[in-house]
Amino acid sequence: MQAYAHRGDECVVVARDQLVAVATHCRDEPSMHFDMVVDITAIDHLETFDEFRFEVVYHLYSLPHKHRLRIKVRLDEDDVHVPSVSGVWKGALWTERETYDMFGILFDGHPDLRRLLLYPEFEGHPLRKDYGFADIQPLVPLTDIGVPMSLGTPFAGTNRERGIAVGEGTSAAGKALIPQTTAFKPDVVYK
Amino acid sequence: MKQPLRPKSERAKPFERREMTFAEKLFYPAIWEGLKVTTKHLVENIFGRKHTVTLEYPEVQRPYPERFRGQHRLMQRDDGSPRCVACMCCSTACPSNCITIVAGERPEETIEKFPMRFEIDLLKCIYCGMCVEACPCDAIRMDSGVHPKPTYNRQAAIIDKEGLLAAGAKTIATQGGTFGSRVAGHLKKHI
Amino acid sequence: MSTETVREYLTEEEEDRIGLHTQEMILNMGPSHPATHGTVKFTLRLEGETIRDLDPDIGYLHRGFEKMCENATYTHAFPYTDRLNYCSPFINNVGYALAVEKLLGIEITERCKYVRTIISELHRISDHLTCLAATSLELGAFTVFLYGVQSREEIYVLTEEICGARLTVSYVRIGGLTDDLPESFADHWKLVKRRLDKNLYDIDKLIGRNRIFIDRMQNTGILDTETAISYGCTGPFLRACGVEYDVRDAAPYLVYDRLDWTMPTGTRGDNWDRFLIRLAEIEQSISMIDQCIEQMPEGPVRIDDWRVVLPPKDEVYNSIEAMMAHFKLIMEGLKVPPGEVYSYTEGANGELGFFIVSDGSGKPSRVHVRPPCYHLVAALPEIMRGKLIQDLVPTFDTINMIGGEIDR
Amino acid sequence: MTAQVVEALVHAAIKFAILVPGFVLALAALMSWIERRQSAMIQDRVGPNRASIGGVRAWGLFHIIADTLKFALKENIVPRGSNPLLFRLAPFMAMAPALIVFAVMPVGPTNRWVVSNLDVGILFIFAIGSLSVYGATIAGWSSNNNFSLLGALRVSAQMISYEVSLALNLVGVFMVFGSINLQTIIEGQGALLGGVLPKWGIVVQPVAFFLFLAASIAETKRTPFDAPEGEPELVSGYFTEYSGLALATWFLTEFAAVIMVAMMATAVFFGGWQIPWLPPTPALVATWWFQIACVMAFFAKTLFFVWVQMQLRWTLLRMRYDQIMTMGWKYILPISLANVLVTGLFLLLTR
Repeated sequence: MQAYAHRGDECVVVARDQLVAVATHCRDEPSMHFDMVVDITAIDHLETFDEFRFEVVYHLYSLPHKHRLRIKVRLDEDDVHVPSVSGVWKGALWTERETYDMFGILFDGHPDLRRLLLYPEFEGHPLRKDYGFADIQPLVPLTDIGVPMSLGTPFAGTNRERGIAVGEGTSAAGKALIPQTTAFKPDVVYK
Repeated sequence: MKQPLRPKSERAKPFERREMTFAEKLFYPAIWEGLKVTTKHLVENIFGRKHTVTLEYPEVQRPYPERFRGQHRLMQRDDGSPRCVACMCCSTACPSNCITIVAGERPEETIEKFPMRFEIDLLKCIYCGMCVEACPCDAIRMDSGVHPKPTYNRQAAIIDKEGLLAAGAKTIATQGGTFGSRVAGHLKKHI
Repeated sequence: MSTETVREYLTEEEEDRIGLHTQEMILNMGPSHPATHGTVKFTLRLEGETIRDLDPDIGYLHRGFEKMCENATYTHAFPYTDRLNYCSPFINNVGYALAVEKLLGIEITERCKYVRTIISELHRISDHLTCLAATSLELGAFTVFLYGVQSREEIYVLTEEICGARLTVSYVRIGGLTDDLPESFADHWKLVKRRLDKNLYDIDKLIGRNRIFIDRMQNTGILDTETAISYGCTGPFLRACGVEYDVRDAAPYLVYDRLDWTMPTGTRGDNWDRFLIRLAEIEQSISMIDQCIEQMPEGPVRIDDWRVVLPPKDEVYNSIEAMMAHFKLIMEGLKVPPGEVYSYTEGANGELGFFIVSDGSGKPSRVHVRPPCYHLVAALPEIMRGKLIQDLVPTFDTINMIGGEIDR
Repeated sequence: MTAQVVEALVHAAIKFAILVPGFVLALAALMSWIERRQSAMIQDRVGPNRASIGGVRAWGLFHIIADTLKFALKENIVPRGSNPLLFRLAPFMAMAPALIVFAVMPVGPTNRWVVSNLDVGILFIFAIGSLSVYGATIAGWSSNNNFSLLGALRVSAQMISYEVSLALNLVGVFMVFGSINLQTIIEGQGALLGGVLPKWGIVVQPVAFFLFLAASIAETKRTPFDAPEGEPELVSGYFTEYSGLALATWFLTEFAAVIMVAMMATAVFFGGWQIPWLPPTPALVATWWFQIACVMAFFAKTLFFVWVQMQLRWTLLRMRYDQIMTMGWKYILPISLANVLVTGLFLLLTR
């Protein structure tokens, strides 16, 4: 666990297996009382760091205490699973879906992990750094209209998803070509 | 979780929800009030068009304000050649990459570069005004007061150097770092 | 007349018992449907007129805002932010600029703060008017809609006078604005205000105490406070639930702490509360703009730092230092120190957040926007389950989903 | 005998042919223009005024011709999976009853001015008018569209519910005038109450008039009772899938219904062809100019009610479907029953 602050935003990096415990604690501890997950997103650090690739970022806000916290979980490129916090805050339902859609990060325990903004046939995950700016998607064949959705089952759990392309197109050579940039120095580092 | 903790604010002012009075519950008084408003508008618009806000467009046109970002124009030097020195600032600053410049060389002159081609694709242009902001020699402006007009084909939406220059005019902006140039600070950007 | 429309549907055993067998109907509302202004698809599972389940399918206006920002300089993102919430582009401009400025650690000038507040509030009025007008339109009151958008039109004309465009404003820059407010602003604003007053009076006469309208709005679209907070709902939606939360009040930015304003809150969290809150906020915004115009100091609207803002034009024309700064800024983009920042402002629908990660180059490494109505639409299935299909219309309208913002 | 029947039929046919295309359909076409211009004026717009013949715009009146042409030239699409026969038949099933009801409407003082002066006049209107609901329901069902189906369900429920209230509202009037023949009712309204006030239906039955207005607007499915075609949720309800002239037929049906409601209100509550304070003595009725004046009065009143309905349409908003039903069954129906009771008591006591 690592904690720092930058420009007044406090940030905590937690281990993946402790995420739900930390989240529940943040919500239930009266002195913290983070009753709202403002946002969940991810960062692809393909160009910057070698030791991990993705960071899943949770922004929490406490309405009564008016304070904010950022929680980060670091993930390696070939194991993009993270436990879902949708059981802790319902706001995570869609934001996690979107993060999955955009980065291909799998949220274990999410009740309805489908693509949100993109269509189910979309190949790849566009906000990954190895997805090119001008990449073109294959044409989706026209599906017959009039195929009824299966009655009885809720919308969750439709197996319309394709396999997830993990780490496709990344290579050591590609990393070496990326120019070195100055490292990020937080304002405060909590020990 | 179920703590009745709520943020408190000095500013907050809950408003009272007025229950419907008996007269309001009868529908008709409120309908009568509404009919009075619409009938007033109807009568006053038929006899004198008191409230009418619609402009009958091609015949009546609203004047554009001074800052209106309309179609581009290229400003001219005293001899009628473009002020542009093909520095590529505008095409770099353009978020939609709609400006194409091909620079030419003028070896005998003090100003060495000039645009051989200067084309703006109005279909790509988003009229954000960043090219004007980026121009270091007051060569491109968007103050022509002409809004983009529809065309029958895509080629016609690309205006070339001649078209841009034809809309342009001479500018009084001095340039070149002559002695006492700091005094020229009072010169306005617009003529 | 019954006001409570919650109806529990029968289980299969109960259907068997009373010998009544019904079949569910799948109804695809959207993507091109009169109620889904913006483009969104609702897949409804209906039992008669009752909604059993609802799946909002968003993304029809997805244009890759975040990916585009990663491939553009910091300044290039302003036209993109215009198109986020197209009812209030100024607020998006301001929100994004504040985020980058927070990352840069710079302080903007006083006058710029006031101008930004004015334009934010101006477009908050415009956004709220759009929402109110659209709500009435969807309930069949076309006249009210047109009175509402008449006033909005006036605001657009004023916007055009400020920045040269009606909708795609691109007015704010990092470290300031493209230009100061025009001199005629205060006078023009008075005209807009008069028109607004007149139209709001007419609207109030038409629907304010009309029982048909009140019946449609009251006790529909209720979400209880705990669930609303859990979903991350903010803005008028949360305030209608009685939660006193407004970013302008909880974490004042710009000059909101120097202005005298109140935060209207509701009690029940239904559509009627949201409608009234928006009306009350229009009034508050009008008073805020008036106060800002009074308090506004003279001075520059851009900071004096050529590493962040473009130098003045005559300097560029005539001095080599300014010319070089100009070229550096245009060609390489604004250099932002590495770091990450989450900045939040009060958009018209709630907390508008920008999460920006910089790697020190001229282009942001990651820009993420937290659109306020995203979380509200996420809560829509929860609100609408077990309600009538016709209640979906005003609920969806008072949520005020903006396609450009939610789909990014 | 047969010759008389044939002659009566021919007479009726000629009158009907004059009344319906000459007045109803012409007014319905005009209403498409009135509705748009009136709404434009209410809403501070200008409205359609561009269609011109030889540079003459005539306040946009030529839009009627332009619209008709446009509708006629559009393709009549029959959606896949629909029942083509019923789909094509439905608009006419709705339109025919809406036009037939005009046959019993007396527009002038003598029998010359009514196509068929039936003794059961007003019952005929209800009996035939309520057949319109089949057209709408079949249209919605045969379209193979869920929106249309929902609209059809709503329209059938709503029209059948308000039929009852509509009829009950008029019962009070029948009791006062002692007849259900429209001509008799109108003649009864020629008297003066206390020598000053015309004994119009609205004077003797004010409650019934306001309820009648609400119920009859519900019958025509216009705002605030237009949940069956509620645009935001059901697109256009039962006629979502129609296009071209079939769609125009639906509009025509709606406008014919509006005119019918206006005529009913005129005949039953506003004295029909009676000119106020000018009692129709037999000598006067015999003169042609008085008859013409009466007909003009009738049409003027009808136009006024058409205008009122238009104005209401652009003032009000839409009720929710369950609220419409609640209003019909729990409010309008009991109040009209009470109205009948009170009227009966009053008549009993004063007689």
